[in-house]
Amino acid sequence: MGVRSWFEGWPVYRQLTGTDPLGRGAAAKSDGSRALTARTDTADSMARSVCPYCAVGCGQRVFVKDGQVSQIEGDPDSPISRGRLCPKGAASKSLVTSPLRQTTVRYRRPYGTEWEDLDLDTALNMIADRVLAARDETWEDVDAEGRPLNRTLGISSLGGATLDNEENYLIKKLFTAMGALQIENQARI
Amino acid sequence: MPHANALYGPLDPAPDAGYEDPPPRMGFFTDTSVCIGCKACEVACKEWNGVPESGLDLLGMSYDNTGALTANSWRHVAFVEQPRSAGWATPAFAGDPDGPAISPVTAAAGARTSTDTGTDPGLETGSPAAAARMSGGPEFLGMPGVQPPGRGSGAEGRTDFRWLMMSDVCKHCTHAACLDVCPTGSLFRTEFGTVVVQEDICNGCGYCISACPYGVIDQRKDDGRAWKCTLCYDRLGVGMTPACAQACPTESIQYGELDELRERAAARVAKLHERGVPEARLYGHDPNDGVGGDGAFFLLLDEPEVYGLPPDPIVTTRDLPAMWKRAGLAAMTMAVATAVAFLGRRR
Amino acid sequence: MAEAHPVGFQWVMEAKRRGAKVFHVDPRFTRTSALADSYLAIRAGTDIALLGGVVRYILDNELDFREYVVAYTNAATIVTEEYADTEDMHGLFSGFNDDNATYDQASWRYEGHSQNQTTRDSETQRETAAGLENESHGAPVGGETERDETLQHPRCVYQILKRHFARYTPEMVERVCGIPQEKFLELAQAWTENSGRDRTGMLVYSVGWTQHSVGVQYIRTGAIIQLLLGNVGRPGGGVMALRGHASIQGSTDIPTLFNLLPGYLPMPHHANHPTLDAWVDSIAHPGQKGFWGNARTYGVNLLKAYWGDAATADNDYCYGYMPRMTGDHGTYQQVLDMIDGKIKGYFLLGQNPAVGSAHGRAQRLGMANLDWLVVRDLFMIESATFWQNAPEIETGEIAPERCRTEVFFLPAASHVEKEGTFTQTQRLLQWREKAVEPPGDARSELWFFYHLGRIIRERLAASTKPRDRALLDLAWDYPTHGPNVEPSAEAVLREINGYDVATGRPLASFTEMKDDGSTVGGCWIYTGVYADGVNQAARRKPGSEQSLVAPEWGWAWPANRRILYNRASADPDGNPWSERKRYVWWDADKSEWTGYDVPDFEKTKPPSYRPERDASGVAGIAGDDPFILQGDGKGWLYAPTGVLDGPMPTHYEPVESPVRNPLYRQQANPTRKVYTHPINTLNPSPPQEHSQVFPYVFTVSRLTEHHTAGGMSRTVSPLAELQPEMFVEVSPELAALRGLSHLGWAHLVTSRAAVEAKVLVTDRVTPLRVDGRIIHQVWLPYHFGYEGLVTGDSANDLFGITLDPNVLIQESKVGTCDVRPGRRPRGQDLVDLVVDYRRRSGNLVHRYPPMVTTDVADTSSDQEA
Amino acid sequence: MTRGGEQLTVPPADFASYYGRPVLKPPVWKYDIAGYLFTGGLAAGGALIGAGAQLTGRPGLRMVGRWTALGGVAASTYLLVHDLGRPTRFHHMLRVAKVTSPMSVGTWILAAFGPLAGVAAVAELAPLLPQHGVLGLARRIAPPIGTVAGLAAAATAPALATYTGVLLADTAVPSWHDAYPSLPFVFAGSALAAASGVGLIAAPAAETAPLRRLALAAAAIELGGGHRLERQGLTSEPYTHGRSGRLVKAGRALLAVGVATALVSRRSRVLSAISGAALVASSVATRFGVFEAGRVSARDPKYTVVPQRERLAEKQSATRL
Repeated sequence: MGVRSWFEGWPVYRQLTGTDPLGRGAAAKSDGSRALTARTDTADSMARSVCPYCAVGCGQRVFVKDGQVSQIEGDPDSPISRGRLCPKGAASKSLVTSPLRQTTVRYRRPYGTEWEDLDLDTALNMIADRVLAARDETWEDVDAEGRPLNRTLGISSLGGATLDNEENYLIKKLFTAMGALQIENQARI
Repeated sequence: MPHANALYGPLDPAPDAGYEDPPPRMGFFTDTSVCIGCKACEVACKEWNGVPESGLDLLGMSYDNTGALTANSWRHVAFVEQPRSAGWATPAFAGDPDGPAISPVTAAAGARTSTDTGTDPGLETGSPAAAARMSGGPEFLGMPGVQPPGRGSGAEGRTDFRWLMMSDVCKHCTHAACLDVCPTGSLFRTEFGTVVVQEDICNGCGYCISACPYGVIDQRKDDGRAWKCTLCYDRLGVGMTPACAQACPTESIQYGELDELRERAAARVAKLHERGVPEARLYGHDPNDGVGGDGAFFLLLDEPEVYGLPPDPIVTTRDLPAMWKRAGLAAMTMAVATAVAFLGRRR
Repeated sequence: MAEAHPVGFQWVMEAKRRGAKVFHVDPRFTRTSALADSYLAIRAGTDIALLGGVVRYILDNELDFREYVVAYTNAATIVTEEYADTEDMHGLFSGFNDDNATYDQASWRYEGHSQNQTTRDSETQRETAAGLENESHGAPVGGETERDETLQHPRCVYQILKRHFARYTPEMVERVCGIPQEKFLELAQAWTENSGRDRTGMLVYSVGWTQHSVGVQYIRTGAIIQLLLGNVGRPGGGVMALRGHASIQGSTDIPTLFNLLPGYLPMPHHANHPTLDAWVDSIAHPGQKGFWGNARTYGVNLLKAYWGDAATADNDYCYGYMPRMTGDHGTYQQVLDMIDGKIKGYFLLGQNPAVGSAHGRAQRLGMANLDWLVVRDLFMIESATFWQNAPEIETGEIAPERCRTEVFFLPAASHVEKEGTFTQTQRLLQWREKAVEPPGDARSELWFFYHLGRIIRERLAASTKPRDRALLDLAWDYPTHGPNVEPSAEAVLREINGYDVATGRPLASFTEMKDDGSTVGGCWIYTGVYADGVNQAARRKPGSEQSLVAPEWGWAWPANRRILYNRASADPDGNPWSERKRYVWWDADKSEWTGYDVPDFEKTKPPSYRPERDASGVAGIAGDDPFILQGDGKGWLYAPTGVLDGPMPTHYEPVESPVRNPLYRQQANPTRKVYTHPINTLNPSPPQEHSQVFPYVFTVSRLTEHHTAGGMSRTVSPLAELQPEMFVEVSPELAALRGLSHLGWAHLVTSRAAVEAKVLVTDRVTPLRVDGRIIHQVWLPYHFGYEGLVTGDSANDLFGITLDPNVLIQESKVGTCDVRPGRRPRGQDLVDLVVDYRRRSGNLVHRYPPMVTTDVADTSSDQEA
Repeated sequence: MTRGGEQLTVPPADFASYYGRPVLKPPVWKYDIAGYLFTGGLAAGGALIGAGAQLTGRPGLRMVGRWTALGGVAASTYLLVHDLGRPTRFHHMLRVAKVTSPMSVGTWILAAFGPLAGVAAVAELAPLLPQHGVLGLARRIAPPIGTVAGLAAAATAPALATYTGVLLADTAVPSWHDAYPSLPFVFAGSALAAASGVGLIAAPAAETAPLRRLALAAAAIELGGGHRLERQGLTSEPYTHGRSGRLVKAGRALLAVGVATALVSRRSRVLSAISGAALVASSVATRFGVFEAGRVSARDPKYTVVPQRERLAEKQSATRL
């Protein structure tokens, strides 16, 4: 190491002594380029996933480095998509790493004009309180003819078309047990 | 010793750039006849290469809100609306109560829009007349209402229509002017025959930008360096397909060994001609063209300039020896003139 | 398809490469049109007229695949003589009841059937969106039918169909749809020529088709064509729905819908399903053929999955815990109830109704009138910030300091931060592996609902109230793991799949389910996804190493079948219709069905099998009845029951239309679901007066670059920049008429709202000649809202609320409007503008379009007059 | 034009381009580079004059020449570095030596010229040093070093003055590239004119006679070698029209004025100064005019598309024959 190796690393020296006198290729290649490799190749792990946008169900490979998603791209193994993605699917890494993503609970009190912070546990308990209160206030045991209703119409829910089957299953199961009937989904829309 | 065609003419660029026993030259064949304009290429490229946002303005250039290849858009999907036949059995709007085509007029409006691409020179505004001609076709005379009968822009109403889409990219020329003029060796030829800016080297001198005959490379403002498609050099190194080609849903962007792509492209053109698409033509495929053939070449359905491509690009360095000669002559003239001036009689 | 499902479109391009012809029908010329072989510009909302024209073309020219039609469809079945057609009744079928605008379906029944075996009247069916139950099976009907296989009987379905569609001539198609006859004939000819033994044609629709007041009948018409041409159950055929959300199929299979339980079991109705027996019998219809005969099994397994050990034969498996429907509890009814102050709390789970649902203003005003709202999303969406940034702030209709709604925003985990299955549009379940932990407070819905349930159960632990038993007895003991105490999705999937209670062995097929409480299964149609204790949805054998059917990639319900009713890919004797279209066939040597796919048939039931006279359930299905979930084993050209707006599709105009129905006096779907509520004003349509106040047709759809309400695209930089502004596409002709300029502003006005957009004048939009008039259409993307990197007015604000009667989906793909140059007014001026339009269109007092218009003759369009 | 609804007509064009936008990217070089074209030429001219004066015994003029060379090259270096997107990486220019890159060649020329010009100029300070001691030694050896350095700088000066012509021509910019036969001469002449101008202003009048001849020669070179600039077809247009055309014309006019005044000024300080100023201004105008013309030609797709179309048409008719 030292002056000599520095000099031998000098592209002009390489031009003069190597196969690339015009300095267009081999001689001009930088240390950075020599060290370059695809970050998918150096990922810590790769998860097989599915695109979260439309229902074509394109396969995705999610590459992770140091606990962060470093790349999401099409899964060539998928017989549905053969590794291809549309612009939305191709933007999945930007989706999950977007700086606009909310990562903390936000709370707006009644008549409030600003968001406030709230602890996740507190929020969950407050929601449980409100669910139980709404359920109690609006509970219907039986109809006018005495037939069972077992329900509350005081609680509504909408969503789920980008949720997992397992999640929808638990949502429906809990709400049904709770007597909440007004559970709806993008599939209605 | 440099190859006789080092500056111009057919050449295998990787050996010429000092690679002994390089892998086959890799490239893109972009078949615009199957492009659906989805822009997956633009996004996949940005995701892989970490390319920043390039402006949030509606440009009114059909569905093109990117505008051009820039340092912040290494793939650019062009959209051209034309009142011309797409080879329909029955024209797209046959029988509909249509007036004259508006495409030339809206294209002209689209010529004037701009957005801050975050790059320099980025997206320049343009000539409305040339824009109108792009959409109106060679018959466009600038006056809706006086069109030759039977063509779309006639006063009798448009019937034919087609929507051209094309994903543009760096051409990775055999004779890459950007590379040749680069004073730092930042731009270099890879072993795959592609042309890449080395971001650890580039000092933003800007010379490459003026040298590119395709208007591809450009400078990122907050960064100062020049950026363009690398043909995903990092991916190629580990045997992967470039991000855009991998994402492309319809195989409009095909990646592979250039020789094989050229054969595939020739077959595709023949097939399209057979199927009654006489306007299909290849662009940038010919090793004898002005840049020695492009590493990324295209199948087009209209004249290159309609897509924003130069019709007959010639690498500027073709004339470099002649230029140096002229400079030498001028330098000698200068020296002689000075000598004469001083050696002349004293006054 | 190229526009909204580009990656799916690769297969269309493959087909094109092999010579397939692609026809694209759309109100505007899209990216799909650009790649099609032929483009047909259509007036929005007239698809039944076009498809009906194709049906007539097939029948008139006897181009149907006769052998298939006779054997596999109900073409030969005789219908009772009580039936009367729209031909004779100005566009109504027999059995219409003016009082509640529904049909008594009795007169539509098959000959010899005493009555249709339905336990719910049509009104109840409409209120409970009963049509959705038919997604996995046909409507109830008896198995034995009278048939005339010569198809000559005047009351056989074939002849009824022929009469019904007789007036859908090419001239009429042109008159209604604005599609020139030569174009129509090009389509009809290509479609019929490319169907038969050797060839199949495929019909692909995007689910905009469902967003019409006759949405179900759109799809029915397509299905009729495909059945007539023998394109169902065969490779390269079918009716392909391109659904728009990653697991929207899954969320109807395992629904979060008010009227359904997992596996398309109906939510109990207070009057019709008082007991477990009544409930399962109403599904199984004793005596009916097919797999629904086992409804009791599916029901008991679900109840066992819900209430575990507490569910026993003695207590009817806790059936009594189930809440009961009394009518329409759908999302639009809920929103109106919110406005009326009837609803306390609202959960939004990855859903943005402020932008994505019809009548955005109603959505936002509803949310502003709640006690509390929980929004779980990746981003701060419009539905979370309505109290801050809604357009109603500017008009003064919402003021933060007067809005009491308490809002909880809980960040959600993204698709890479949790594991679980999505069910894509072809019923294929694919498991996603978790890549990383969710950031900060972000959690999965699995986490949220598991822990919400846990806390609620803890709170109620000491309760003695009967109402709380359902919660306390709930089987809610999922294993958890990790720092966030995340419940195991795989454990939930195992419960969905079902298992043997005694041994815990996962069930391999729903045929292993028992109705005695010895097995548990949360969603019978998904049984098999966890067969052998292996997560079959996680299978990822590369497509390149498998056949084209790729059976070892993921898992499709039911039983990993990739093409439903694929018995129809073989002829009645069990042989492939042709070598080219070989798919599933009877192997006589092995005495079993075999092929590239899992046969959608009992594996060893020979083609020659004929059921006993009174056989029911699965045993009632003959060896040549491919449609094993239909009561009669046949594909239905004619629906003797179950489709509330008629046994056959009929063209009705959209609820808001500038055109008097050229086909019948009946203007719009007479059975549509209407909400009369002060906020739900509707634009007048013929034969009402003042329809000319809203002279233009508008339609909305997607752009490739954005996703639905924009919550997952306008927030993502590389997408936002590609379509950065709200715009409206107008034809040059309308631009000239209304003084609009390219890249200038325009605003659109309906009786609900005015929204503004940048104008793109384009040759891709054309006026149409409809019934002698020029009709102008405009198109807008519905992706924009007031949050995110790029913002704009929401197109869905323009719509009113009118629903399809079968499934209660809103008509949000077509409406009428006025188009004006310039930006819309602001503040009170905006309110005034809309009010003024309402006044001018005569509905200041809320006049709703009449349900029935058969008494209004229109000489210009009524050919019966 | 943009009123879509009104069916306004669009004037016809004889060429098409994607939304009329440029095919090429216009140069991103700022006016730094136009300035450098001037200062680089000035430095080269100064070095030549310094050497000429040195060899012909004109110490005043020699000093002016040497200082002009140093001033010019210092300004050039500043402008070049300042124009870089990443100025701190200016030394990357010395990574490679590429004959295909006029900028690389220029860099090495500058790398040689700059220190030589610097040494030559600094040597002029020798008389200010004390007579004795270490500095006294320096005072004694400085002049001969300056002599060698000055002559060496002058040897590289013509290359410095003319390579910039290739620098501009070796681009895709239509008006620059097509001008490759002319630009080195225009720039050679302009360099001599500018340096002569400075000399006329700053040098003792008694020593300026060669400068008047040199100014005349400069004009001859610039106009003789560069007259084709206006005769290279469509891409001449920017040299004759618009702002760039006006600048080029102004350069020519100022050159004529400067030379004429120089020839008549004789020993008049005032006229010499006027002449010098005109010559310097001429050079500035010419450089900025040429620079601007290139930008104009790259920005308008006409200059890219039309000549290429013509070339293709010629090729086609040639193959048809």
